[in-house]
Formats: sequence, structure tokens, C-alpha cells
Amino acid sequence: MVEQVEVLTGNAAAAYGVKLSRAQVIAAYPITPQTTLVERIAEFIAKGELKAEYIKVESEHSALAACIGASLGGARAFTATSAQGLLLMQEMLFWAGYGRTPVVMAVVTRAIAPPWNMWSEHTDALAQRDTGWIQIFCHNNQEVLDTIIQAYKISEDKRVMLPVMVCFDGFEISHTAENVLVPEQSDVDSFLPPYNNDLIDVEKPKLLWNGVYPEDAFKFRFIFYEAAQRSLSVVEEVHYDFYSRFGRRYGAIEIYGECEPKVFLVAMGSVASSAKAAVDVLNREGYPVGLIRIRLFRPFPTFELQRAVEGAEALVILDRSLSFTRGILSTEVAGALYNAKWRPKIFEYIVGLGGAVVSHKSLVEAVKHLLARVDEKPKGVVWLKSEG
Amino acid sequence: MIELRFHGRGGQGVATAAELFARAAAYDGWFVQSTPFFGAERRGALVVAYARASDSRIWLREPVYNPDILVVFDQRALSEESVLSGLKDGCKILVNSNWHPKDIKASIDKEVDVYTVDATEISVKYLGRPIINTTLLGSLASISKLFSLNSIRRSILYRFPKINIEATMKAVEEAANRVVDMRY
Amino acid sequence: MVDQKVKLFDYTAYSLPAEGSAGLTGSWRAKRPIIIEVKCTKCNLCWLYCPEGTIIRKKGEVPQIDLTYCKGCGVCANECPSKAIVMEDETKWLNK
Amino acid sequence: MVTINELTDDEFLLKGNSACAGCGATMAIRWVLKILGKDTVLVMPAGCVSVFQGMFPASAFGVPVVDSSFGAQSSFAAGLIAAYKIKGRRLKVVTLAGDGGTADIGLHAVSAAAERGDDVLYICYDNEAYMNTGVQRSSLTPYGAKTGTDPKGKLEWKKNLPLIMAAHNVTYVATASVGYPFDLMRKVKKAASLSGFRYIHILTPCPPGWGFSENLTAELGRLAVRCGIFPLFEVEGGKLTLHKVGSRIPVRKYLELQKRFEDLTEDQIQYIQKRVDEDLRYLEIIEKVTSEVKRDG
Repeated sequence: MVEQVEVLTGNAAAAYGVKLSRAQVIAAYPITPQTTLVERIAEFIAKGELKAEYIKVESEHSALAACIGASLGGARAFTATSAQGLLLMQEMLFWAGYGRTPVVMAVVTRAIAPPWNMWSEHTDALAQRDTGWIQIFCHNNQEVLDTIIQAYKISEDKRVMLPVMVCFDGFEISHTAENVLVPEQSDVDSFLPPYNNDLIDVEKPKLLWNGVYPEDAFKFRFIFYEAAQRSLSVVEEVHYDFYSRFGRRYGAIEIYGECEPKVFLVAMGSVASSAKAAVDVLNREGYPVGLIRIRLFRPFPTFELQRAVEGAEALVILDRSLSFTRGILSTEVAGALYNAKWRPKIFEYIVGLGGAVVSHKSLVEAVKHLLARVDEKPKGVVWLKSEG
Repeated sequence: MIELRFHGRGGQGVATAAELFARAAAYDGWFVQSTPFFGAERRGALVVAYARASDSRIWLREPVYNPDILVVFDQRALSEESVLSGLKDGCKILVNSNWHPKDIKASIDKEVDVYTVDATEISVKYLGRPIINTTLLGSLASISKLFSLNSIRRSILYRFPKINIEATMKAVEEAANRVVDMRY
Repeated sequence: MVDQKVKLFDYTAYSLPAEGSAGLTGSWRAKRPIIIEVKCTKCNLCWLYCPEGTIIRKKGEVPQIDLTYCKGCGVCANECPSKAIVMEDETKWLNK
Repeated sequence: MVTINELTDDEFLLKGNSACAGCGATMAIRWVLKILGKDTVLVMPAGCVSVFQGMFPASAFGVPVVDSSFGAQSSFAAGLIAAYKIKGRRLKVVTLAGDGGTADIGLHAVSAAAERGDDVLYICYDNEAYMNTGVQRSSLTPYGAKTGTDPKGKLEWKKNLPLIMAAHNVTYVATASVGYPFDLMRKVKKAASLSGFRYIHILTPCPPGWGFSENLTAELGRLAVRCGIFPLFEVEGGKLTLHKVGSRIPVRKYLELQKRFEDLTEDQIQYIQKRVDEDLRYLEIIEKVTSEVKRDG
């Protein structure tokens, strides 16, 4: 198993993931910062490196609609978008979710207008947390490539059959080049079997998704709920299978830091990456601080989180999103821990909205500031301004 | 970890230079990162790009505030406040200029090492027109010692498979040899 | 054809072909078409025009109207070139 | 030519569905599916068809059908086509949508599909308003027709969608009417034999929506064509061909049978007659011009 070292942007890494997954139908509409991802795929197709149909749709709503159609036709489908495009897709997001079509989509997170803003924020992806999609947040380019491949394996597992969003920050990851190990196609082929779908059969014609009366509808939603529940264990299985073949370990949650932490930073995506840099500095200076990186946001890893926080005094949740008056990650973490045996104090921070820089120095200062007053009662949401 | 900042005008290939640098350094075993500033890159407008090289995985997701190496494609950019922001002692500044580095250092009050090379003249000689970004990489190799000329060649070919690599590398090699260190 | 009562709860919701998907026509009909066989030229235009497709074509014979699903729209009567179909008030058969 | 004897007895739109008595849409769709046969997959958005297709667990269709959201039918279909192309599966993909689904909420996608030259047969059953939701005005509702959202009658002239689709330089465009079943089926058969983007716009009168007695559906389909308000034509290889169908009749004969037009003033009827005559003249000129210009379509 020889893996070739490349220097790829996050978008390029995603495109390689799509190519290695042998996606067959790509339907996408351009939007910054996603464009270089779909352009790279188009280049792979043009050069004959990827045998796929690329549908140049006229809007994101149609991009996902086409993917749903393609998936029904038995083809492995892929799309990618950001902010406004993702919002324009929302009707189709539910359609793919509840329709159980295993589409994989890269969400290159971006702040939602108005005002216009092309830099990263997680609200666009997190606002879609109810649409029936599995959501995985990546914090560097290697993880993006690997997660696209894992996403298809999770999504197409018969026990799951749910679409997957692979989310990563616009520019800070999408346009940042980093070392990336690119697996061999043959190794990915043995990890990821081909996809097919036999719903459409002229011998046994089916009418897909016509009207359902309330009692039956209730039952269909329960069937969806069971699949969503099962997906947590399937995600773990796929992680382990990927680890055994490619040697890279991923989990629903990643715990980072050297010592038994008294305080955990909790973060996702590129904010978690900056948080790792901050934890390195803090640990070197002897501060008992760690990071809990939430990688799998849907289904939310409640059990793993409850176990991870045991022993900690406080959680410093770094939300690069906003749901009216609170960060979305904070509401999920608080909810997940409500009935837990061990419930550390929760300090909610809003960071990096609109693409504002989340510098590791500002995180170090904030944590030091907090450690001095960790026994006080948390005073609601704190907006963390980042300086150099 | 070494942090670099590249400054120039839109259209001079500043972001590409950062990427070419990163790939070259990666070929020589470094963990790297390169990020273009995400502003609207209009031709002529000042642009910046960042790069890093380290012996371990890089977690930073922020601009380069205090560069170890500053690469300036256009001497006039030095008058811009943002170009010299966060300058620290010991920073190596590579400027595309036909001036002697001492004359440029004169206007900078930090203990920095200034290097100059006339990448414009060199590239015109071998390529017929000013190609600043690839040419400057030669000088950058000499003063940073982070990557070899061969790695630059591989990095350029990866990004521009149809480029006239021989002529490009002639300019790179000359820029590597003719870069002037202010102390001499 | 599928039996109405059998509900297949697969991983995603779909239905199977079935006549009478809206149930039997029953009270839907105010009038019913009656073919006056002697006038019928077996041109089968009634079979063609029936929006419901509930007229059964028979080779060289007078078509038969399947009243289970006829909605009594009267298109067949209107389209029959030899006026061989008349619409009778449904109440006539009410007490039968 | 299509004759009645060559038509199959197979029914792909099954009886006992929940469509209204005398529904023009089911009349047309039944014929379309008889011509297309079983190796067909339909992609259908919201609209009357997504109601009379039946409720779970029953389907009124004898062919595979994919319900799409309103307006996304062309894009769902594009995905299916791409999948079948890459997987080498031969199956006719047919999009079946109403006037609103095609001319309004789905126009962006049907235009994109046409511009891409998707290998699809798009059938628009035009009952001239949003009937499924109880008769609201669509852009294809005719001038003067009363609907829930234009209670005093629509003020704008009906959008000429067939010509808009023809302007996309697609393989084939045709208009058809339930008043002329053999003409309709000939066009469907022709379209099915071609590839690339083919569009057939079928006038499907709607008894409750237009306010006429339910036995006159086909009758109105004919009168609409004969009075010139819904001309029959084909556009192939850039060439428009008009069909003359018997002698012209005054539009009044067509309008007076329908409640939706009952509030028309005499002036409005005159205006409609004048406008219909002009539009026909316009089509005749297009026919003449396009017959001279040879374009390989």
C-alpha cells in the first residue's frame, strides 16, 4: 500500500476523495469557496482520470435534485456547495434525507448573507442539522480526502442509506494547501465496493414517494429514525475498517492534549485545528487543558461526549455558529450532557463568525483568563475577539 | 516552524508562489501549509499569501502575523503599512529589486536581513517577460535552505505541466546565485 | 396488482400499481353510460377517449363499460360518432 | 400515423384513480403511456398528477414513477439520465408536469435541461392553472380567465411556452390537444423515436377548473384548436410547421362554454379574437421564414 505525498488544498483533497470513490454523476453549481473543488473534478473527468457524468445544472436546488435522480438510477452521486447554495438546496436536503438517497456532498462552510461574506462560518451547515443528513466536520485536508471516501461507505451501507455532508471551512481549509497522503485506487476499491440501487424496475414498477396517510407517515418517520440511530455504530465500524486499511484513526470525537485535562476546549473544523495549536502552547506551559474535537455532528455522539468529559471541571465551547442568542454546538453539547452522570460547567464562546480569524494566541489568552475564574458561575455567551 | 509571507500585486502570482514553495518544501520532507489571502484579487491590487514549513503537523488556521521570511514581489509594496506589519528581529526580507539590499534596509528600523534580486530582469532574459513568482523561488531556496532547486522544478511541473521548464529553471538557478545578501 | 391492505414499509416509501387506487367509484357517478348495442359500429372511439380507461375493448364486438370504475363523465357519449351511448341517471339503478 | 387498432390494450394509467371525472390530463397521459410502453420511467413534480397517482400503498401507474419536488422534475430527470448513460441502461426517461410546474416554478430547470440537450421527453399537460391547489392562476392561464388569484380575470396574455422551448434549439417541440388524439399520439411516437431534448405541450381541458360540463373535455380540446387560441404546430430542425384543422370558428364559440370566461365583456372578447388572429398570423410568418432557413436543428 504505497500512498503518494501530495500538497493539496482542501478542495483538491476533496476532489481526489471523489475520484478515488469513483463517483459516477457529479451535479454542481459554482459558488465561492467551493468552485476549485468542482473544477478539479471536471478536470479529472476531462482528462479521463474519472469516468463520470458532470451535469452543469442551473442552480444548487437542481444540483441536489439531479444527484437524487442519479442515486435512484444506481449511480454514485456527488455535489458540493456553500452558504447560499446550501440554503437554496434545503428543500432537496430533506428530500435526500427522508428519501434515503445515499448522496455525498461537500459543504465548504461559508458565512450566510446578508451582508455578502465569502469567508468561513459553520452556521450554514449546522442550520441543516435537521434535514436527515449525517454531518462530519473535518479540520485538515488529509481528513477531508479520507472522510469523502468513508462518507460513501457509511452512506451506502444498507443499515444506513442516508446522505452525508462532509463539511470543512472555506479558505482556511478549502484553499489552504497542505501535505496529503493520497491512497492507491486499488486500496480504496477494496475498501469501498461499487454502489447500485434497484428501486426503479420496469418488471416490478414502484411509485416512489407518493402521498402517505398520517398513521403510515408516522411509521415511515420511525423507520428513518431507526436508520439515523444505527448510523452511529456504522460510522464507528467504517472508521475502524478505514484505520485497519489506511492506518489513519478517526472517531466521532477526537481528544487532543497531553495531560489529564481540568478544562476542555470543545470545537469543530478549523477552529478545532487552531485549538490544537493553543493546547500545545498551554500544555507546554503546564496548563491542564485538552481539546474535545467533535467530528461527527449528526448523529450527535452523546455517549462518547459524556464519557470524554468525565473528570473535567469545565468545557469551553468554541462556536463558529449562531442560533439567535447561542452557538449551535453549545446547545447540542449542553443537551447531550443534561442527563449525564458527570456534568462539567459549560462556558459558551462565540468565535470566528463571518470568517473572523480564530488565532491560537487568542484562545490561549481566553483559557488562561478563564482558568483563573473557573469556579465562578458561567455568565452566558462570551464573544471572543481575536487579535494577532 | 518557519512562517513566510508573500506580498505583491494582483496578477503577479503571489498565491501561486506560496503554493509552489509549500510543495517544494514538502518534497524535501517538511510538513507545509500555504494559504492565499482570500480577498478579491483584482489586477494591481495588493495581495498577500502565507506559507509555513514545520517538522510536525501544522494546526494554525490564521494569517502569518510575525513572519520569519518576507517575500516582496514589488519594491513599491514596501511602503504599504500592511507589508511590514508584525515584523520581528531576525526576519529575512527578500525583495524583487535592482537596488542593493543595504539601501532597502535603510528604511526599515528592525534588525532584519534584507536580500534583493532582480527577478524581473532575470525572467525577461530567459522567459521574454517578467515571471516573478517562479524566479524568486530560486532566491528563496538559497536564503531559506528549506528546499532544493530540484524540488522547485518538480513543484512547478506539478502545477504547470506544459510550462517551458528548462527556461524557467534557468531563471530560478540564476536568481538562486545572484541573490545579494545585504551583509556583503 | 397489489392488494390494497398490504402495506410495504421499506427503507424508503413507495407504492405498487393498483387499480382502484382511489377506491371504488361508488357515489362518484351521477349518470352512467349505456351502450345501445344496435347502434354501435365497434369503432372503439369510446374505449380510446375514456379518461378512466374503464371501457374494455373486445375484438369486433361491442365494448363493455366496467362500471366499477366509470365516473360517469359522459365523454364516451359525447365522442361516440353514432350516438350509440346514452347517459342514464344513476338513481334509476339505485333500488335494484 | 397512429391507428386505433395498433394501440395496445395495456393500461399504464390504471382506472379507479382519484382524478376528476372527465379529466383532460388523465386522458392525455393514458394515450402518452400507451405509445411509450412499459420501458419508461416517469419523473413527476407536485401537481394534479401527484394527487391522482394515488396514496400509499397504491400507485395508479403501471410504470416506475419518481415523484420530485415542485419545480425540480427536470433536474431529477437529468440525474436519472446521467446515471443510465454511465451505467449503459436503456430506459426512456419522461418528465411529466403541469403548466405551473413547467412554465413557472420549474422553468429554470426545464430551460437548463433543454440547453444541455438532455436526452429526455418532456410532456407538459397544460390545464391552464394550478388545479391541484384549487385553481390559482399560472403564467399559462389565458387572458380573461377567472381563477382564485385573478378573481376578475387574468390581465396578462398566456405565455407562449412552446415557442420559448423551441427557442432553445432543441430536437423537437410540438403542441397537441386531447381533441386530436391521433395527432397527439403521432407526435409522442415521433418524439419517442428521436433523442435529445423533446418537448410536447398538451392542452388538457379541466372540467372543474375551467367550468364546463365534464363530458366536453375532448370537445373543448378541439374547439380550442379550431378557434385558433391553441394552435397545433411542430418545430423540428428549427423549422415550424402549422397544422390546419378544418375551418376556423370564432373564439366566442369556445369561450362561451366555460364559466372561467363568463365575466368577459364584449370588448374583451373582441380583443381576444383580434389577438388570436394576430398570433396565428405571427405563427404563419414564422412558418414561412423557418421553412426558407435550413438549419440542422
